[in-house]
Amino acid sequence: MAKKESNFTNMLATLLIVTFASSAALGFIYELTKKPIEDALLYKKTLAVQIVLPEFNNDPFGEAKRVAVGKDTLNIYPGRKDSVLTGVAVETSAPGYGGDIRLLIGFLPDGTIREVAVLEHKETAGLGDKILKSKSDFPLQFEGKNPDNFKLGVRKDGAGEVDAISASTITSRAYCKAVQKAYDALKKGEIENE
Amino acid sequence: MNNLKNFTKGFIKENPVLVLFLGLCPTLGTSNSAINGLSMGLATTFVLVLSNVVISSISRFIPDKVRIPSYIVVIASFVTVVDFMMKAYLNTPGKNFEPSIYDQLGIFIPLIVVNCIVLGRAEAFASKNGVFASLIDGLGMGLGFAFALFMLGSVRELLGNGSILGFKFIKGDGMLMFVSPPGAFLALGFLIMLMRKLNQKLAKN
Amino acid sequence: MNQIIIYTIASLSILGAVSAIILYFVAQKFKVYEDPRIDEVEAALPSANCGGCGYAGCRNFAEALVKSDNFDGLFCPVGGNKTMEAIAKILGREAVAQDPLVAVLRCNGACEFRPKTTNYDGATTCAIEAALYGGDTGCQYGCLGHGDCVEVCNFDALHMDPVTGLPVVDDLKCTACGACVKACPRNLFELRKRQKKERKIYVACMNEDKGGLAKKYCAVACIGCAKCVKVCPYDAITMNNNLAFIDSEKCRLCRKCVTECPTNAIIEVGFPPRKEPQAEATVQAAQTENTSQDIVSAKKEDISTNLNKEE
Amino acid sequence: MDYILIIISAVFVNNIVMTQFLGICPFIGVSNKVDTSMGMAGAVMFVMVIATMVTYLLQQYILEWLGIPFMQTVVFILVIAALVQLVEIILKKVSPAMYQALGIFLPLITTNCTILGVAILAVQKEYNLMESVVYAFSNAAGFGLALITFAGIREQLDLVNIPKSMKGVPIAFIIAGLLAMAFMGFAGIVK
Amino acid sequence: MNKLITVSPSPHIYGKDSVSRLMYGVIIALIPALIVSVVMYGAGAIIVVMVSVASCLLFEYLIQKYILKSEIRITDGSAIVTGMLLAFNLPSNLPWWIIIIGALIAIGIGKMTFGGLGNNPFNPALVGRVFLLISFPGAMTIFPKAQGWNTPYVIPAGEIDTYTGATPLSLIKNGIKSGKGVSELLETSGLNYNDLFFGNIGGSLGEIAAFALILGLLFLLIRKIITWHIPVAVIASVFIASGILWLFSFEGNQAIMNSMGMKLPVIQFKDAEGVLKMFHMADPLFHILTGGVMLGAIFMATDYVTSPMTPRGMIIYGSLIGIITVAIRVFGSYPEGISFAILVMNGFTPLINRYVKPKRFGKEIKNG
Amino acid sequence: MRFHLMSPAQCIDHTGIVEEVNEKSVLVRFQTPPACGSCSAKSLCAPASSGNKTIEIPTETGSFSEGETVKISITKAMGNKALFYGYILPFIFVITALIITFAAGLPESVAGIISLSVLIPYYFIIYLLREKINRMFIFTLKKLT
Amino acid sequence: MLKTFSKGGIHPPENKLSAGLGIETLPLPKNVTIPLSQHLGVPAKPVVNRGDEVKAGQIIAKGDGFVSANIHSSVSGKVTKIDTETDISGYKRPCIFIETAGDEWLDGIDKTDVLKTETSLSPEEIIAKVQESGIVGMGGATFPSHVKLSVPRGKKAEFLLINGVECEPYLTADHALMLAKGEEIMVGIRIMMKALKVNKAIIGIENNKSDAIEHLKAIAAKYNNIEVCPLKVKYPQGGEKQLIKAVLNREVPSGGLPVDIGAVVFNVGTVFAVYEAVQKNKPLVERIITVTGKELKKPSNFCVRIGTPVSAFIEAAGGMPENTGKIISGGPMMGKAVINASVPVIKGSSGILLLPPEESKRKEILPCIRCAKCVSVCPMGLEPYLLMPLSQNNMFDRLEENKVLDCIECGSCSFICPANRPLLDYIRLGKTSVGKIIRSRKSS
Ligand SMILES: Cc1cc2nc3c(=O)[nH]c(=O)nc-3n(C[C@H](O)[C@H](O)[C@H](O)COP(=O)(O)O)c2cc1C
Ligand SMILES: Cc1cc2nc3c(=O)[nH]c(=O)nc-3n(C[C@H](O)[C@H](O)[C@H](O)COP(=O)(O)O)c2cc1C
Ligand SMILES: Cc1cc2nc3c(=O)[nH]c(=O)nc-3n(C[C@H](O)[C@H](O)[C@H](O)COP(=O)(O)O)c2cc1C
Ligand SMILES: Cc1cc2nc3c(=O)[nH]c(=O)nc-3n(C[C@H](O)[C@H](O)[C@H](O)CO)c2cc1C
Ligand code: SF4
Ligand code: SF4
Ligand code: SF4
Ligand code: SF4
Ligand code: FES
Repeated sequence: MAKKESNFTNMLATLLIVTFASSAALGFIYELTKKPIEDALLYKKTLAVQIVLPEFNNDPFGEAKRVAVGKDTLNIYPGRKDSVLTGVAVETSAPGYGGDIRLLIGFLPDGTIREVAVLEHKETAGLGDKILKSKSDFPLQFEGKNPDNFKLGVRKDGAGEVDAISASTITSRAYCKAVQKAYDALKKGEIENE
Repeated sequence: MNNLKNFTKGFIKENPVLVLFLGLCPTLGTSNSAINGLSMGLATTFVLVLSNVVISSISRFIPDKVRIPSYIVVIASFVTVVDFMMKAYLNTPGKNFEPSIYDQLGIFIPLIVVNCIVLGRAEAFASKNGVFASLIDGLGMGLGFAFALFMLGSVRELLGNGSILGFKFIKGDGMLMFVSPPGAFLALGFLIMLMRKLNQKLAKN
Repeated sequence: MNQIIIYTIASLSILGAVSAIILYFVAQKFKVYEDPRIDEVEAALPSANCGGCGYAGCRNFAEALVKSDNFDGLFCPVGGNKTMEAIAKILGREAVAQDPLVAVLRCNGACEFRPKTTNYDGATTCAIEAALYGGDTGCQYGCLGHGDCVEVCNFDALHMDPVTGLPVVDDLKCTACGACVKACPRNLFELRKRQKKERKIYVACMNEDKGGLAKKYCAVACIGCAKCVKVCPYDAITMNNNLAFIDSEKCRLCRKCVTECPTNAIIEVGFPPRKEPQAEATVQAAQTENTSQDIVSAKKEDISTNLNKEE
Repeated sequence: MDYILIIISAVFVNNIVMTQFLGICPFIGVSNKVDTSMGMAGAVMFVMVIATMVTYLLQQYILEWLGIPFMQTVVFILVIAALVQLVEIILKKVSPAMYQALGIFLPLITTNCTILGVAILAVQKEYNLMESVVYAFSNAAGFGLALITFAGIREQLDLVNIPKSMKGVPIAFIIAGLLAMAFMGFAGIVK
Repeated sequence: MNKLITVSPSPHIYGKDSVSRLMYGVIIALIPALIVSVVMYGAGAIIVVMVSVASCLLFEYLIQKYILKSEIRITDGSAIVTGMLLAFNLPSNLPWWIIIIGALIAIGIGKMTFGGLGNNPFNPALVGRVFLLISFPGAMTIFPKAQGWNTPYVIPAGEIDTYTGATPLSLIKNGIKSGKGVSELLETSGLNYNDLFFGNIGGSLGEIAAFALILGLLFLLIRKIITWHIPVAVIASVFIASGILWLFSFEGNQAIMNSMGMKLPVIQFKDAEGVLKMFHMADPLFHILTGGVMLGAIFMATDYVTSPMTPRGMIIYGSLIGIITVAIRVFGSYPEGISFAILVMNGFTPLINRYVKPKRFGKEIKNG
Repeated sequence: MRFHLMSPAQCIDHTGIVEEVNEKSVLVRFQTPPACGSCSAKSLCAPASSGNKTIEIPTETGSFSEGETVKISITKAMGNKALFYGYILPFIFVITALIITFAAGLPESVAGIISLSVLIPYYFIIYLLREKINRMFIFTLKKLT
Repeated sequence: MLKTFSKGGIHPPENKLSAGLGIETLPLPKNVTIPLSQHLGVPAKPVVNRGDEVKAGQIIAKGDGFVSANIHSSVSGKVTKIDTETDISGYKRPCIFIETAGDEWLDGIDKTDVLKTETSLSPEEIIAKVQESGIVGMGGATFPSHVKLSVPRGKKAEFLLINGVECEPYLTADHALMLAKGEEIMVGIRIMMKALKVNKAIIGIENNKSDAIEHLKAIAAKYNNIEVCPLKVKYPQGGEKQLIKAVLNREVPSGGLPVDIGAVVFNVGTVFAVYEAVQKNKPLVERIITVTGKELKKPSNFCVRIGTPVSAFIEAAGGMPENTGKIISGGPMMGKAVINASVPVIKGSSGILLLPPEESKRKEILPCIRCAKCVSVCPMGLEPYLLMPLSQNNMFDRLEENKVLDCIECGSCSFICPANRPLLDYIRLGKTSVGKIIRSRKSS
């Protein structure tokens, strides 16, 4: 078959057919993938909470609480298993070297730090990014500690028992500060078993 | 034979990135690690193959003047499909909250539409050749693209992070410059130079 | 059907229609239509982008070829007749065959024949030296040896011979693009018709001085004695300003002039060694005088035999 | 103030070419001459802003309204392609001589990925219309800055002997890399 | 006649300057600063300079010989200058292998990819330095305290705090980030202008002593190796730019207030008091004496190859370097910005050369 | 057509081929610049590529014939002027309109549409002034062969 | 503060070995070879034939065209042949060969040293006389002087500048002339002022010739409107544009002529030649020339006949030193290296300089390090570092844009370049090519 001539009707018709076909296909595939996409998004949202908290089967977001600490207001997500409080995740932040460091901290009901997840940071790669577990052991210092008897401050500053990342005192300070804030919020939030 | 040639030429002799300099934006933007480069390459290959197939089968019916817009619609649809797929299945963040592959590739997924390779192949090859040949061509070119991205990604990951595909070869960080934007340009520059030398050698023999 | 799908289809179809209308007008207003043959012609061209055809690049030449009705004045020296035939086929026209040409250097003033009279110590380009000085030998016509020509040759066909200090044309690679002809400030290159088996006979000298003067500074200069003119049975040789010139159209490669020339200013390339005793003397002379030239001719013999085999 | 931050960010800190890797093709391809680079930058500025405005309006008031934001890619690319053509038609119709002068003056202006990329990014960043326009404008300015600087360096390098194997594209990438490295100094100026 | 006379175009006589003479001149000018750094940092300084110079020479040699296959020109001194200046921009305890990488980048990428001396658009030593800074921020931002011969090259594990200290600039920057005022910071750290001038501070090994660098400047000017335009433009613009900002800062206002007996704030604008309290800044003298301003202005911004060719161009170039430096120092995340500023302006040098032409002799007459 | 003894450095040239010769003008089609000619991606140089444009150039002398290669030049100043009226000025108008409508507190959809539609009168005015504008641009045609 | 020009310039070592020495007259040469092109423009046409007997001062070739000049026999004797002969550059040029016999001068030529101060000729007659006498610029450019004396219509000369700068190292010919012929020069200036209809003449002399400055100042006191202007030593102050800038603080426009700003510049040698032509009826057949060189036994200033072979007076100056690497006609900055010592002296030769081999070789060319020294010394405000590669790469439009044609070929840039780059070599090439292009553009 020879090439179609480029007259107006031909062009219009072709384009209409092409667009019709592809839009139909797209709409169809959209319907197909809608569910997985939503699942993925939900997973992404809850992943951090899942990591930092012990097992839970409630909807921590549904039970979120906002607590004011100083000038800031922090979000607290309690995790419960069969209505028993297993842990509390606190979203917190403090200004580091390159910008705000946002952490999600999982506390056990007794206030012990279980896990810390870095949600977002802008620290220098190679220096401040050692707050990531994949980059250094710095964050491990906090696990299993209870801020009640573990002084959240940089040892070098004489302010506490945390060994700073070398050459990243500011980041380390900010990290400690954020954790402290989260702990304060936790205390203030007074989340109890239901 | 011919098909085989069509398939292999995309790797070295007519590598879209390293020799023809097509699709440079995604190459630079998504090659900070081997896995990202590879994913982007495969996503592009997917679009390339399917759009090549579709276009080669419909090109006879399309008047010349609306050729390009029709191709664009076809390509854009496949891109959107890839987007859906990746959003659904490659959107899991890593254990340490490394962004998911989908997030890392970011803007470059929709930009596959304007990747010169895709439209270029549609125009230059698929619209003139049969379905099977177009498929082979798309596959070859796409894999060539993926190959280049993977190479670049590996080089950058190795130099910048001391690892390839996440497997650590050296302790600690590498030269972080290579995983930051300037490193992309530098690494690609040298890679192209090496490719040029290689091709010259090949041509001599 | 799902509402989303309907919206999708509707919006995209409308968009399709709108684009169709816009593009229709574009098509109407912009009668841009690139002849697909241009691509084909371009593909047939050697894509050396050397400018030998007189156009800025191969594509421009392809456009000109497609656009014009005949091939008058359009010729790709690099691709030669074969290419032109291929193009003629694409365009459905008659190719006008042109004789293939090759560049020859009309100077044989190697260091040994043409002793230096001064040391030139300026910027090493022929153009600059020629603009200010007559050269570092007494000959104001001969090669200056800085290789401006080598520089411009896109085809790697020219090399400086370190022994003679003269550029050597590689016949196989030379495409007769003419770049060297333009570049040489002394006009030493001539594009000659390629003759049988890459053989050629030419006067390798441009010296227009009177015999004595010419000979004084260069042992192999053409002294304008006109013996060759007399001996040539085909009237191929002309004499102008004390300088002989062999017309490659007329020359039948009989080699009579070569032996006649008292200064060996006429060069023969690509011939088997002579057998007649009287000719031997010249060959010997050439051998003793100019070994490197011999190497060159020997190489050229190889080349021409190879060529023959290929054909 | 926000606008100023957007501008500084797009021009210096997150330059579209040097850190976002958009528009590399024209960056490598058209940046041989400073004059043409300037022309190109001017034209891109217009096209980018207009395209961003149109796509913004489409996205916010049609796609969102219909509940089909996922059609973004398809719709944007078509609209941008058509828009660029439309501008050309209008220019030609309105003043042929001017159109012709432009044609001689400018290299090919194409719908490269910058235009689409900026349109999509503006939507992704959830800017409002004004911010989107400022964003588009400053990205075009950043593009122009990179292009012109780069053209200057390349014009200078045209006059010296760089190693043969580096000539052309490889050296262009090295320069781009070093330029990008220099621009990393601006990091942090906009948090 | 066996001895042929020579002919060549005019001129027939030449000046006595040569490339190597100029380069060795720069090397001599660098010696005072080198001495100060050895006095302050001991063996570490020597090791770093030696490793850097040696590897620059080596890489230049290897690349010329095996990759470019060109003439070997390492004796022209430019690689030595690059090596010394690279070393001058590094902490005196940088591990040797990082220095070698830096030299490789400086010579390999910064210089030789473009074909070598004279072709590179960017300052090679700075290319090397910035590459290292971004690639190894940890090692590159730990500066030993100046303790003379007692400064160890390899810092014993666990004793980092005894042997290292912040540079004045990062001290100020980090201090301000944690909300302290400049005078308080200077007081607690015991810094004074004498230290800044004579090099008793932490920092890259060549940048610490302003007086040694100024000696170098005088030498360069007397030997006519450089002209005054670039150093003066850079230093003056740093002074002016930081001075203007300082006037708007808490410290600047306080200083004026103290000297004139006025009330805060001197410069009035909306919510001035509140903003001012948040905006702390060191004074302009501090800014020109600390960090790499002197080193950069005198030795690195003046690099012939990468700086503009006309006096007016040089002044534009120098002033912009100063302004960018201050902008990065005050607003950016790096405590020091002169390296970046010089590199950025290197990028603009061709444009400056293109548009800032020397004043031609004679106006052009329009014909017809 | 007018000759000007301007230095070529201030000009921008293109080679083209005469496509049609009319009474008062010739139609010239640009050739793809040689740089693009050898580029493997030329045919795909994006959808809106204006790679080969045909332009009509008024000439008084009818000394051109079809198929001839010619050089078209304009001055850089002219190129800049075209750029200004074609792209920069309308751009400024759109931005200004946007700022004004925003400042006037219109909802952004309306503001956007209004400021986009500023282009309509702008181009209309240019259209009305086209004679004058056309006179601003002088092309020089020179035979190459 | 002494006056000087404001932009660029260099200070090469002066080496004025023959300064302060008087002028010696050489014995007549046995043969002379008189080239037919001793001026810009087309060669003159011979008006004698082989075998003709000629007298000194007799016209032997007539100027042919606008910027051409007459040529006179410098000796009496027989024309042996009219043929081509290699000139100083090695190209063959037409020459007239004369074998000397006696020293007979054409009638009407006054070859005494008596000063003749008054002239009755009208400006037109003066110019005609200058033209007839074959006078060309003795400052080096050999531009026919009658053309410069005829101010184009619509322009007006205000100042006559006399170039006694002699900024070239080594050369002392003008210096010697000023010391020996001060009065004659003043008369010559008056004649030229009359021809040009100007009221003011200024003699520019560099400060390293203080004796000449004093001497001429003393004489000038006797004349109205003639002034001596001492100048700071700086090369290339002798370039006419620089001289005008230094003395008058006016800039000759780019592409313009000195008359455009009301100035006309002549070399002192030219002035003396005009004096002799007008007052003594003596055409230009001899000139003052410096023979110098560090190895030379007796650097001197000679008065020689045009056409004398260079070797003759190198002999007179003590013979060619054993180690001579280069023979330069003119000064070391602008002079031309000659191919051998048998070439003849022409009207424009102001000196012969012999350089030892070590000084005659150029040094290895290194890459440009962009030190901007060439930019800073260029008296014309050009950028030699840029012009050279533009010329190498045939970028003619950019050469033109960057004003390559303004280059006065002073060589300051090549002199100063630490990388030993042959800047001027390539700039000259670029100038030639651009000049051709512009001419073809104008003619089309
Ligand atoms: C390029 C660069 C990046 C830096 N990044 C960080 C960082 O991410 N986190 C941090 O705390 N300090 C950072 N710093 C600050 C310095 O390392 C600073 O000296 C240090 O934080 C304070 O010194 P100290 O840790 O020895 O007390 C950076 C400095 C530079 C020059
Ligand atoms: C074509 C041409 C025309 C000239 N016409 C005049 C003229 O009319 N008046 C004049 O004073 N000089 C004229 N000159 C002379 C120059 O201005 C200048 O004096 C001469 O070239 C020698 O100067 P120099 O030795 O500084 O290079 C002319 C030169 C040329 C090349
Ligand atoms: C760089 C340069 C240096 C010159 N130096 C002298 C000089 O020292 N003395 C001189 O008389 N002319 C010198 N000239 C020539 C003058 O420019 C000018 O041609 C001459 O003074 C005009 O006079 P004339 O026509 O009588 O020769 C020089 C020219 C140039 C370009
Ligand atoms: C005054 C002067 C300053 C220089 N500064 C530098 C410099 O900052 N960095 C560098 O690598 N080389 C420097 N050099 C050496 C040389 O110019 C440099 O290696 C070239 O940039 C290499 O092409 C300098 C040379 C001179 C004469
Ligand atoms: S042939 Fe001509 S261009 Fe080639 S080296 Fe000889 S003189 Fe130079
Ligand atoms: S030798 Fe001359 S004609 Fe032959 S290819 Fe080379 S440049 Fe062209
Ligand atoms: S003087 Fe020489 S090295 Fe310096 S800029 Fe000029 S050409 Fe280059
Ligand atoms: S020779 Fe020309 S470019 Fe060089 S300094 Fe003199 S006037 Fe300037
Ligand atoms: S411009 Fe981005 S891929 Fe070409």
